[in-house]
Order: sequence, then C-alpha cells, then structure tokens
Amino acid sequence: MTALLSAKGLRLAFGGLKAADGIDLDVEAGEFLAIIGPNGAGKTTFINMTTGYLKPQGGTIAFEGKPILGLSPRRIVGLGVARSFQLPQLFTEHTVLQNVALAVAAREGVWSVLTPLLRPRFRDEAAELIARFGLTRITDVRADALNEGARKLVDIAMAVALRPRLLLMDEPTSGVAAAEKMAIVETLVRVLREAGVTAVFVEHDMEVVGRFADRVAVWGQGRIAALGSPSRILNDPEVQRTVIGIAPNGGAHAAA
Amino acid sequence: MTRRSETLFALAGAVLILVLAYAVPWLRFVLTIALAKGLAVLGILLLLRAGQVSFGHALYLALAAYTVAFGAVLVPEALLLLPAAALLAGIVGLLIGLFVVRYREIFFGMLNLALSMVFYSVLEKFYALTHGADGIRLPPVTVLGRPLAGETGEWTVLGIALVLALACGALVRVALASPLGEALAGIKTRETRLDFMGVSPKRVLLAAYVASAVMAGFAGAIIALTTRHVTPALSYWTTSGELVFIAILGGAGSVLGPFLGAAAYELTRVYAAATFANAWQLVLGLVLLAVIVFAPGGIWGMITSRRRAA
Amino acid sequence: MAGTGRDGVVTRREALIGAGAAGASLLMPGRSAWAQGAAKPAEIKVGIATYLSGPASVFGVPGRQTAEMLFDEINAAGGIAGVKVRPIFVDEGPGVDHVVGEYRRLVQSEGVHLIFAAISSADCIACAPLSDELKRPTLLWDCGTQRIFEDNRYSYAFRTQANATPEILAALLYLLKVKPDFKSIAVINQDYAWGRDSWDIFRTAMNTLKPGVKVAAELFPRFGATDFSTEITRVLALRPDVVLSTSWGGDLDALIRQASDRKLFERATFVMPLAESSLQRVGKALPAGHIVGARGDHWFLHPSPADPERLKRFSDTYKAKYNAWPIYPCFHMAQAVSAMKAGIEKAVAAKGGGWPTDAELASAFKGLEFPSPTASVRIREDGQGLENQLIGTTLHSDKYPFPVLTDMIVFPAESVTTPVGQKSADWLKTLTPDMVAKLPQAQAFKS
Amino acid sequence: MAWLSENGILVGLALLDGLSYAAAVFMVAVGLNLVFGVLRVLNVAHGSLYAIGGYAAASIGLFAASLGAPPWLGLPILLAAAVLVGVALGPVIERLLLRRMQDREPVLQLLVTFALFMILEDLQKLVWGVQPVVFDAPLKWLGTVDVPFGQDAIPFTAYQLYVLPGVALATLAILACVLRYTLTGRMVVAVTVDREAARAMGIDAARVTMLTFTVGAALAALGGALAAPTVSLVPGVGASTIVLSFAVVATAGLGQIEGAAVAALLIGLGRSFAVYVAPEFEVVVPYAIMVAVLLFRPQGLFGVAETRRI
Repeated sequence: MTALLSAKGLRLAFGGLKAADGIDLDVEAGEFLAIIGPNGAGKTTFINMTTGYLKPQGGTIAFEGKPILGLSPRRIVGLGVARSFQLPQLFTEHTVLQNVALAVAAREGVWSVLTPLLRPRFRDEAAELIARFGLTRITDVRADALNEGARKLVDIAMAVALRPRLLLMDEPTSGVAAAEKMAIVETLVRVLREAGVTAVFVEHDMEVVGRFADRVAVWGQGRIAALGSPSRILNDPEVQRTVIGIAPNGGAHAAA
Repeated sequence: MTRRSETLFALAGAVLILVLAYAVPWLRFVLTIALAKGLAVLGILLLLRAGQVSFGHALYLALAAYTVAFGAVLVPEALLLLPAAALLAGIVGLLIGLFVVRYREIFFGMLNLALSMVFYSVLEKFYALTHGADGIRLPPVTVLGRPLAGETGEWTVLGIALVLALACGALVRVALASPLGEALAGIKTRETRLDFMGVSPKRVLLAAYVASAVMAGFAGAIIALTTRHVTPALSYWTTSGELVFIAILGGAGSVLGPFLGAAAYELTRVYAAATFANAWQLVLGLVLLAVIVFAPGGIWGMITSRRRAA
Repeated sequence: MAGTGRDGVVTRREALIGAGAAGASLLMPGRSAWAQGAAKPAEIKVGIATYLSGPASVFGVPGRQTAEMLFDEINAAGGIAGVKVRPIFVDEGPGVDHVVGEYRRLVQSEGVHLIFAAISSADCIACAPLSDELKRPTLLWDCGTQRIFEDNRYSYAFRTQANATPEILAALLYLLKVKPDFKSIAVINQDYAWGRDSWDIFRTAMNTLKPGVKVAAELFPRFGATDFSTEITRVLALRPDVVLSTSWGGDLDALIRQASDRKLFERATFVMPLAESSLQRVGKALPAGHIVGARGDHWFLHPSPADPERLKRFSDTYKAKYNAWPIYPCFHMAQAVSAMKAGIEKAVAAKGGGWPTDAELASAFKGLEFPSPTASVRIREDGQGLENQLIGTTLHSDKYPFPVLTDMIVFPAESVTTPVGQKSADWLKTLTPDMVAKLPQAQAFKS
Repeated sequence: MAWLSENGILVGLALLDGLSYAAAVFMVAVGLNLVFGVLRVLNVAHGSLYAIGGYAAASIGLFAASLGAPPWLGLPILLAAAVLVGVALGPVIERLLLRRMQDREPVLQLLVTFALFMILEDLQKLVWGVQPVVFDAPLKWLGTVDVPFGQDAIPFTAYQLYVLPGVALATLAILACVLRYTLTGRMVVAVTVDREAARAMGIDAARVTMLTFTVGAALAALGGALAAPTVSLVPGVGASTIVLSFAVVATAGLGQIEGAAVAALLIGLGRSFAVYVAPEFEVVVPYAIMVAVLLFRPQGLFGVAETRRI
C-alpha cells in the first residue's frame, strides 16, 4: 500500500538558508504525525511546499500516488489536502458562522449567486461544526473580535469543513491559553478521528505531542533528524538537547 | 437593515422619483441621469466589496454610449440597443478583466484608469468617425417601433432606467449575500485563504468585474438615450472618479447607497452650479470631505444609524 | 448642505429639512411655453452657457464679464422694450450631459426667455436640437463648428457670429495675399475636434487655391499640453515656410513663448487665426510680421468700424472695468446681446407693441440684421450669422505693451462664408484663385 | 546612408527634448511617489500643489520683477516659492486631513485627497483667475544654445537644456543620499517598508509622515515653479499633471525614488520619439508604457513584490 502523502528529496533554499535540504517523508493514511524542531528548521516550509504555496527547487511530492508538485494551492485543496495556519487566516469582517459556512460553500462550489451563503444546508453544517469545536457561543461574533485561541480553532474548523483527507496544521495550539489547551486538543483529535482525517501538525508543546501523535518527525536545518514513535523520540537525549531543551515546560518557545 | 425594509425603502424611492419627475418636469432628465449613474456605481460597489477601486469604469460607460450612438444608425430600436451595449461592455469587461484582476489596490485602479484613458484617446483619434471632442448626436431612436422623443420619450427612458435600477439593485443585493458575494468580500480581508479553500479569488473578482462592466454599460446606454449626444468626456478619468465619489457619498453598505449617492450628487451639483456657477467644484469637494470625515458610512450610513438610535 | 446635529452627525430630519430648503428654489415650476403670450414679463431672463471652469474659462470668463457689463448698460437705459434683462450663467466645464441638464433646468425651472449657448461645439451641437424640442429661442454665441447648420435645420437656434469655415478661410486668403510664394507648411494644432476640423478646412482650401504646397509636418499635441519643445524642435529642423496653429488659450500662449524663445518665429511665418485673444498676455514675445486672426472682425483698434464711437465706448468701458482690452469672446458676447435686443424689439414692433410668443420671437431672428461693436451681422435664413473677418499682421508699437495689428484686411462675410444649403467641404473645393486678387485693400495700423 | 545620418541627428534632438520633458515629469512624480511610500495614499491633490507652486512662483517672481529685481534672481525665487508653498500647505493638509484619516480604508483616504483637489482647483481659480500666467525672466536671462544639426543649428533654451535636467538630477541625488545616509532618511525608508515595525523600533512615525508630506508638497510646488517659465498656467493644469504622475508612479513601483526617475525617463523619451515617428500616438505613450511594464513586472519597475504573509 502506498503512503497517503509521499515526499522525496525536497530541497528549497532562501538565499543561503536551506529550509529544505533533502526531505524524505511518508505519511500513512489515518495517522497523526507531529513535526517538531527549533524555529527556522523548515517545518512551516514543509507545509507550504506540500500545499503549493512554495515551490521546492528539487524533489517530488505525491498525494495518493499522484504528483502534486507545481500545482496551485487551489488544485491541491481540490485533491483533498487542507491546511490551517500559524497566524489564523480568517475573513475578519465576517462572523464565525460566515467564515465556516464560506468554507463549506467553497467545498460545494461558490458559483451560485441566487441563493444566500447562509442557506439552511450550509448554515446547519457550519453550526454543527462550530458546536463540535465548542465555539457555539461565539457563532455570531465577527472574526476580528475573537481572541487568539478562538481564532486558531475557527481557522482549523474552516480547514476541516473542506472535508480533506489530509490536514496540515501549523502550530494548532500556539496562542491558546494553557488552561484550555488540552481540552481543545482533545476536541480537535476527536473531530478529526470521527472524520477519518489524516493529520500532520507542527507543534512545540511536547505534552501535546506525547499525547496525540502516532509518530514524531524531528526537523533540524532543513532535514529530518529523527523519525519514530513519540516515546522513542521524546526520550532521545539528542532530541531533548536540541529541541525540547529550547522549549521548556512545553509551550512558550524561546527565541531561537 | 432587514431585507424587507430595504425593499420598502427602494419602492418608496421609486415612487418619490416618479412623483418628482411628474411635478418638476426638468428633474426628469436629472433623475434619469442619476439613476443611470447609480447603476454604474452599483458595479463600483461590487468591486469595493472586494476592496478594489476602479478609476476607469467610465470606459464601459463611454463604450456603451458610443455603441448606442453608432448602433442606432443600423438598428434604431432602444430595447435592442440597450442590451447590445451592455453585452458589448460585458465582453470588453471580460477581456480587460482577465488582465486587470491579477492586480490589486493601486495597480488595479491605475490600470483601469490607463485603459480608459487609452479609450478616450482612441475616441479623439478616430476623429473622422467620432468627430472627436464634438461628439456625435444620436439619430432618432424608437421603442417598440414608436419614436423615442418628446415628453413620452423622456418618461420611457426614465421608466427603463427605473426598472433596470430596481432589477439590478435586487440582483446585486441577492448576489452579495450569496457564497460568491461573500467570497468577494473575502478578497478584501483574506484573499490567500480563498486559494487555500479551493476558490480562485481572481475568478471571483472577474465575475464581479464583468458584472460591473455590464451595469456600467446599461448606465452608458441610458445616458446616451437621455442626453442624445455622446462625447469622449464620458470616458475621461474624472468621470470614473465621479463614480467612486458617488459610491462613497451614498455609502457602500447597501445597494441603495449608489442611488442615494447619485441623486444627492446630481442634485448637489445642479444646485451648486445654479448658486455658485464658478465654484461648484469647491462645494462638491466640501460636501465629499464632510461626508468622509463625519459620516464615513455615506448617506445610507446616516439613515441607518439614525434608525438604530431611534 | 444640511445642518449638523448632536455628535456632528447630520440627522435624518435635519438632512431632509436642509435638502428641502435647498431644493425648494429648484423645484419651482418653470414658465410653460404655451401659457405665455401677450403678457409682458416682469423681466427677461437669459440663460448663458459659458466656461467658468477648466482651460476654456480663458474665453468663458471674459464672455461672462462682457454679458454682465452689457446687461447692466441695457438695464441702465431702461431695458429692452421697457423690460429689464437678467442673465443666469451656467458652467460648461462639467461636460455635455451637465449642460443639457442645465438647459432643461433653465427652460423648465428658471423659465428663461432666451438662451445663449455655448463656447464648446459639442455643447452647441447638443443644445441646438433641444431648442427646437423645448421651443426656446437659442443664440449660439461662440462655438466654431460649421456642422450645425450644414447638417441640420432648426427653427429656434440662430448663430450670431460666423463659423470655422470663414474664420479659417480668411486666414488662408490673407496668407496667399501677403506671402504668395510659400512652398511648405507645418501645422501644430490642439488634438481635439477644433484642431482637426480647422486643419481640414485650411488644407482643403489650400489644395484648391494653391495646389502643390508641401505639408512638412502635421503635429497635434494633446489638448492642454504645456510643453511643445519636441514639436518646435521638429519644425525647426524641417524649416517649413509657414507654420499654422489654430490653438488658443494656455496652449497657444505656451506655444508662442516657447517658439519665441527658440527663435522659430525667425525661421517661419506663423498663421494663428485665434491669436488675437492671446496678444495681451504673451506681449512682445510674439514678434512682428506674423499673421493673426480674431474669429470675426474683432479688434479693439479696428481700422474702419461702422460706428467708431460705439467701438471706443465698448472697448474703453471693458478696459476700465476689467483691466484688459476686450478679446474676441467679448465681441461675440456683445453680438449675442445686440442680436437679442434687436430681435426682441423687432418682434415687439411686429406685434404692434404686444409681447411676442417664443415662436414669434424665434421667427424675428430669421433675417435679422443687428449692429456689432465694429459693423453689423445678418442672420441668414438657415440661422447662420454673416460676420466679416479681420486678419492682420503683428506690429510692435510703443503705444501698447503687446503687438498690435497692421495691414489689416476686413473680408466681407458673403465672400468667405459657405452659401446656404452647401457643405463647407464641398464648397471649399469650388474656390478659384482669382478670389485672392479680388480681396479688399489692407489697412495699416494708425496710432 | 544619408537618411540614416540625418535621422541619427534627429534621434539626438529627440533625446534632448525627451530628457527635459522627463526631468519635468520626474519633478512632479518623485514627490508623489515619496508621499505614497510613507502615507500609502495616492495624493490626488498633488496636482493642485503643482499648480499652486507654479502660480505662487509666477506671482512672486512678477512682483519682484515689478520692484526692479534683476533677472538672475528669478531662479532662486522659483526655489523659494516652492519651499514656501510646501511649508505653508504641507503640514496643514497632513495634520488637518490625512492624519485623521490614517486608520480609515484606503479608498476613503484617496477620496479625501480627491475632495481636496476639487476644493484647491476652485480656490486657485478664485485667487489667480482664469487668464494664463507666466514668469519667464529666468528663461530669458539664460538665453539659448545652438545645437548643430547637419548644416543647420537648432536653438534650444539653456533653461530646458541645463536647468530642468540639472535640478531633476540634483533632486534625485539629494533624495537618494538623504534616504540612504542620514538618520532621518533612514527613518523615512523604515516607515516606507513597514510602518508597524518602524513604530515598534521607536521611530516617531507621525513626525516622519508630516516631514515626508511637507517635502512631497514642496517637490510638487517645485515642479510647478520650474514649469512657470515655459508653461502657461491655466485652470486645469493640475488635473492633467496628476494623471501623468499617476502613470509614472505605477510604472516606477510604489515608493521608489530611482524607479520614478527611470519611469519618467521612459515616458519622456517615449513621448518625444512618438512625436517624431507616430505623432498620433503621443497621448497614449505614458499609458502604453505603464501597461507594458505592469504586464511583465506587476509591482512596477523597481517595486518589491510583497509576499503575502500567511
């Protein structure tokens, strides 16, 4: 059986900085893969390359066996790969409901002009999704009035609304208050498991990684330094020194 | 404001226009022009939703007006000329749109301006055909075979303008609340997200651009049928600026804004010109300044904020 | 426009009241055409379309000033047929659709008795049919295009001056007389209808009267252009014998100055049919020996005015009031005012002292002959005015800080105007060279 | 061969004309571009400042001449008048209008300057009237230079040949040096690149904005003042100047000083060659150049592509 996502030999340099220097990674269907590593290691670059925002200078990426390198973000989304963002990308002048409904509509095709966005079918699906993320009470709040944690969740909800088979999340819990973090992640995992979505997420909080990842990939200077089960990776002294060392107590990561 | 009260407001406005046009004959002309400009501004409003300002939509106005002027020689039927002019404006809008929707903000505005100025020059250049700045006079036109002239003609054009205004207004109102309309608004706040949702912002903007060209086309055709004389000044950049001016004056919050703005603009201009013939620009400038500084929601914003307060 | 309420926001009620008050004066019903007739009006209202903004206000504002001056004079003398006159000015600046709207407002709301329209040819072309539609006598007071009465017939529109054809043809005839052996010509005209039309007239007539002249360059800089250095360089390099420019206003001023600075006037004879209006501004930057016209027989130092007292009074009053000698739009306005006076008086007399209807007033203008500050003008049966044309050569005199005209020829209107029922383009091709020989004597500048 | 040599010289003449025209265009566009970089507003009233600078320079110059000032004083008077207009109007406009609008939508900011343009346009007419105004003492004093042309010689004014390009080059050099090597200049650049980051670094963005706008206003006025000796100032001169500067700015890339120079050069030379080769297309040249540049470089010649941050 082929991997859901298969990257081979990805290379990309910004000037002298090698953001990807020969990345080989297979993501299996149904797994939750965490990406950890110091800032500047190229974690976000990997997501950007996979989703078509950046074009690698070398290598291949295949999704479900089909090469997706060089496709636009729009085409890649169409194939079933969605993403969320480190800085939430919301439509700031729309409400939470409208944001999520627009994602639902985007999945169904936006080319209808005679029926409203908040037609019953879209509204119900969006409301249901919002409820699953525990955001019902902010349904009608404008996105620019939300706190960071809520924005993050809405951002992910919009990606989930696209019903992807693979979801890439860039630091899903950064900015979320520590007290709420675990509950939110629980919800997230439940929602994704229910939906049968494969997930790749960049994370700095080792507690989150330890609890939810099936596998962990450690990034270092544009390469995968280590790859394996959470228990093995998180206890690796080399990883502890280079990655976890600069992210004490999980969460607030110091400047690199 | 709810959909129902907006509808009621629009119908009341339509009745008011008819009453005014009946009571004050010379206002028929001014109101017809105002309705036409309101139609064009409705298109500007669509683009404003996406955060884009076109300083060149006078191009479509002039294109349609000249289409009517030239077309009337071959087919003098207004009910054929009108859609033909709008269609041509739409086709040219599609071709130009394919190019300009790749640009944003000032580049979008400037490219539109540049193309409309090129069209202006063309109208001046092909002077043997267009008589340059002197413009061309419309040959006699008919509606359903009856001559479009005199008082009946004025009423007919006003009626056509009113029906088009109501129809386009309703359509834009519905379209803005549709997924496409909301995606259009998304271009303003977070264009990249649209791409990552599988929606092409360029195509969304292109759809709005073509629609705006068609509406400007309707406007230009009505203006041609009303003034019966078309000149290249219709495509000069100040005409485009005027459309944006009206959009802000009326308020971008509702499809009624463009028509309120256009009526206010035309009446202010007529009034200012009648009172201060050599300083009417100054009066208009002060009005615009006051609206922007004190009532950023435009006239429509003033009306709704009053309602909310009451 | 409206008062501001609390919080600096215009409340709806205030806005409505404000708009209502503002609108009230505009909402007054107009005088309807049919109800009027025998009753003598309290005053004669005259709508005057002129440029009050934009580049053409260099003509529009002197026109307005002249109208104000002459209306005051008429009223001081008791009005026309005992009725005072009042001008209502509208700006042509915003464009044709504005002027057309204003025309309707003037007729339907202000209830004007007469309209003077306009400077822009586009505005005249748009207003002439309106005059018939709304049945209001309209005097075309300054626009140049010959198309109006050649392409259409109107019952209510009349032109109280000449048109482009005689204005340009006279300049060509003058050139042929004073510089018969020129071999080549370059043209620098404004890039819009007037610049193109006037060159067409000039070229057509030139090819008929003196075939074989080489056209060295046809340059049409942008209307409103301020820099002509490229055009001047080109003409300097091409060395044509004659340079024609029908430009006006700021464009012509700039062209004259820049050509003067670069000694182009020393290399070619300039023919500038509209330069009379720029003489006082460019001053002696314009050298002696170049051909200047005035769109009619207008010149405050006219060598042979019909009524020297009348011209002197007109020029001196204008000069005293506005600190400049009158230029051609002033004369054109004076002609329109004179035509109005003569027309109304003729109509009143025809009715035995009763007040004429609009239709009766309109028919009074047909065939009307009225005095101008320098001679008289007759309105032909097609509505076109027959006005003499004065062309002269510049001369520097110590008496004035700007060039004056000498060797002036006054062309009789009939000799240079397209006959009724003919189109200029065709008529110009029928001209014969012997018309140059038959020209009147030139008259020198007399100090 | 003879054709080539003669036309070779013609090309040389066209170069000279194009150069001086480019210098005049650059003087107006550079201020506009500088202001755009810092304020992110395309200042439509820049054209009015140009006109007012020209009128003020002409008035002061003519007044000085009437007092018997020697002609060589003409040039310093032009400079002084420009600085005067910039210092008198710049801070007032910036503080009273633009600063209040800073956080508003870009289209509103643009329209504020449009309103200001309308107001200034009429005010200028009320102050200076409608008759063309000119002050050519400096030009007359400098005289002409004969440029050889085959057997012939073509006179050019020294003003056009030396002063205009000279002042433009000096302006470019001074601006480039100030922006690169002085603290204030670097602050201006910092605000241009990223206002928020500059503020975070402790730069007084409000002061930088005010300063830049004043300099921009003075540059516009200087453009007008330098034009006063050759050009006749008439109503509407500001409007035609501003559209041309817009084209230069969009071609140049927003906020780019060197870009403005190159774009002005392209447009100036393009126009003057058009007069030689295809005079009927002269008017379209600036727009054609702009469209062509944006087709291949969507951010303008020197514009830096803004990466959309995600």
